[in-house]
Amino acid sequence: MIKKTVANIQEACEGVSSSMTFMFGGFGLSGIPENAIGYLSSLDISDLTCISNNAGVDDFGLGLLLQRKQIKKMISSYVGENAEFERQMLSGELDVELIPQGTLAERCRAAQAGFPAFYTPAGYGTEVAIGKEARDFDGKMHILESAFNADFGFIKAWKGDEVGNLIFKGTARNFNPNMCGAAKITVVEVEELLPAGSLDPNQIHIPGIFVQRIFQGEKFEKRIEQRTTRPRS
Amino acid sequence: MIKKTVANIQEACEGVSSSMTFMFGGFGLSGIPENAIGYLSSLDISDLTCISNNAGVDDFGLGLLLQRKQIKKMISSYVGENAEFERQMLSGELDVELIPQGTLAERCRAAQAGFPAFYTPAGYGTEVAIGKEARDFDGKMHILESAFNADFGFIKAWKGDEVGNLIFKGTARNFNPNMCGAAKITVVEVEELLPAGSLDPNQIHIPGIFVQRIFQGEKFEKRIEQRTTRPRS
Amino acid sequence: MIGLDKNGIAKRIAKEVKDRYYVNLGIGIPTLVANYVRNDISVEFQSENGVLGMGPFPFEGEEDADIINAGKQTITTLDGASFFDSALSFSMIRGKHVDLTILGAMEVSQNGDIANWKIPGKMVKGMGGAMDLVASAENIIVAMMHTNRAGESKLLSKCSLPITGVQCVKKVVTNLAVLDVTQNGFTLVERAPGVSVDQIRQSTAGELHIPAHVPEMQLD
Amino acid sequence: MIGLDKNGIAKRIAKEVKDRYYVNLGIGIPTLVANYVRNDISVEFQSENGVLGMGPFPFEGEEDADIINAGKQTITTLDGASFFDSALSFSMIRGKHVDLTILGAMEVSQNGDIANWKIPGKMVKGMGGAMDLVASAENIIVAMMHTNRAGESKLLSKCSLPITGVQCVKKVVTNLAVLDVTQNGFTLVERAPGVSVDQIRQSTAGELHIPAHVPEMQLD
Repeated sequence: MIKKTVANIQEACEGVSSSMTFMFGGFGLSGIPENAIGYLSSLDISDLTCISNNAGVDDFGLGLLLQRKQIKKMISSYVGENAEFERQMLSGELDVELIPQGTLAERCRAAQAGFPAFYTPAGYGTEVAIGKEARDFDGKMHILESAFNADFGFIKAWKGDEVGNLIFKGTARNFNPNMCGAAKITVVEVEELLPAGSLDPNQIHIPGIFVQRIFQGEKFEKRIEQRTTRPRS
Repeated sequence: MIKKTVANIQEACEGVSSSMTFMFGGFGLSGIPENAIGYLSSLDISDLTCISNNAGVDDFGLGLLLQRKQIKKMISSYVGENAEFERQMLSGELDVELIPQGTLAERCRAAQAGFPAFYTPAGYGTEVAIGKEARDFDGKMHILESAFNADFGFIKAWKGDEVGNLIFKGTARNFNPNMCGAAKITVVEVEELLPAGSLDPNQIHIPGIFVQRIFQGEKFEKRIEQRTTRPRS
Repeated sequence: MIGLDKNGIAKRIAKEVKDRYYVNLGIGIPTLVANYVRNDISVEFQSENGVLGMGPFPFEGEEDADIINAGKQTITTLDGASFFDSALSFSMIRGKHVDLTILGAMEVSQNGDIANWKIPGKMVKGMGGAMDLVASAENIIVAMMHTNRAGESKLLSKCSLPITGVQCVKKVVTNLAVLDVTQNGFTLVERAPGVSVDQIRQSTAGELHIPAHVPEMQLD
Repeated sequence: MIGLDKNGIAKRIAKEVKDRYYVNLGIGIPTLVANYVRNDISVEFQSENGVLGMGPFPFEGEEDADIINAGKQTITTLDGASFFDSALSFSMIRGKHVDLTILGAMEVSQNGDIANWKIPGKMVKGMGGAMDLVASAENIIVAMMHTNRAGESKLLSKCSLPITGVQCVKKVVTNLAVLDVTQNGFTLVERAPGVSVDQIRQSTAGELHIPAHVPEMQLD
């Protein structure tokens, strides 16, 4: 078996530097690699391009990197709920590329799976299609989208084993599996790190071959963005 | 909840007719929809186009449809181990389209996911590429392959629930999940059919939305093609 | 404000949800639709962040940060639910496995274009999953107020804002009316209770086809 | 037959398997390679039908029809193994996550083309996963006999059979020799024990570059 465990977050992030492209799993604040984001925000690196469905909130998630102005460009599908983000974007400090959420997921999957490009109907006829090849298939227009090309992917999983096999929980799964193996180096933080053989081979969401480094996260705050409840009646 | 259970194989196959295109899950004889194949071989339908990685053996799997000359065309990646197949192919009775295995899987997945076409490097420069668009991405040549268009998909799963959620077992998984939702109607036979709520929502391989009909198979022979063992020492 | 409130719009749209539909609900008014769907039919709600079979909000104290909907709200799941990754979620959407999409809009044009993701220079939240949804869904209903806060019509001959998708909207339900998008532009189908055809005409900037008889909405 | 037998070829190829490699083994001689990999290194075997972390054949009576390799043989799995669908399996292959591919061939040409799926009019078994593997793998070793049953060279200037992939083979290990595919055509790297450079030259139809010194293979 090929072990992927690293001792700590420092070792997990070895090799990161300014001007790199990073992918971050997560939807809103759910399933984000909190430990990696916290550590990266403590490093003296900047001019980062970040691929992430959302941009966190002012004081959590990618908001931490935005506050420290480490991000040069964001590639996301939805960036509401972050005032500092909006300020940097409108002032021109931050370059923002907004793309459809399904296209974002598939550009990750294409990178993981070795497809250079794919045709999707999403965004045809909109700003998103500008400069992209458009093509008719069976009477419906599609645009050509390309695979992402990232240096590091930062992933949050629920359980993982020492060979890098991963299981995600609930909707914290989201983009995380699609980003595994999509960057040159995939770094995974898990809530529970187990010995090889602990996980049912039939129930693994992402096989370890897509993972280069795995470690047990020190602390997961798992902040809730919109706490909605119903009364007990 | 939207229930997909049907009473029996007759109801599961309602609507099949001659000249249709069928998809069959399975790799070799592992994970093939035995009950559906057996039933289809008893029907008076022919001129079928069958998409399946393999063509069964002479007296099992798709070999049963071949024996009865119900198949007009096979789309597969590997068709060894079947003498009747070879005879029909070499005599010209059977039209055979051989395609790379990864391309076969992805043409299913493209149909499932609503992608009309994709670029893959597999087959570039070979017979497989004849008549297909070739294109350079980052210095590497790719060919354009299209999504399958099938009428029925016949799937074998291990466990399923009444809303169509599926779990596969071991390497009997293979093409089965990729074919779910790839045809107009997806028919699933399971070894164990359970009430909704019996399966962990976090551990479902294929959500029921990709399934139209599900039933408990009457009998699974699960024949082994190459029984290889080692001595107990 | 005349006509329906947000819950009224949701209530009317709920009547469009048929037995055995898989439904994707957008943020805002569409989310409310789930509250009004008849309980004698079978419906499953999909959320593009990766869940099928969504249930109501959790009881206080039972919120799980790992179980949310696309609006980032804590939710629960029902028997038969499943979780999946974003790529598979959009396979459901792009592959036309979802039967009905209900979403909000800033503008809809008479040919079915929709704008709901960006106000240049002012508000740029992003399209989220909306562009994928409108590009692929065969059955799209827009839920919105008929006019904006300045009183201007949101049903236009042509969208003034950057669009989210072309010729995709089939039906619009507003506080004033139900309208189909047809070859004649908007066709008035129903009036909200107490709203006149004239009021609807005055609030609609796009081409509006008005049949001889326009019934009032039945909400119950 | 001179030179190595099939197990000898497998034994030599096993030396190319490095620590922390994910390896895909084709049917035939390549399957035998697993038996000779050093046990002080970490290696995982992938089979394209959907398993990573393959172990040895099962004990008699423990065969499971649902756990097979790409050769349809019953197998076992080791700790840390995983099962997955065919699309994800080829994501591993096409996405270059597999480090080494070892497969058999009918012919290899001096520019690295490979033919191993079809003899027109005679034998048409299909390419299986071979076309995907050779199109994407960066490290491909071919395991085969140097000549066919008629004694004709299988190392050619140009393949006579329909090819499986273009300019993809990097190394060939036969019963006679180890050869690299370089800009000079085949470059002789090692001789099998007891085989002369002359014998190799006579059995090689494609362009063959022979360095001044050609060492004998070390098999142990």
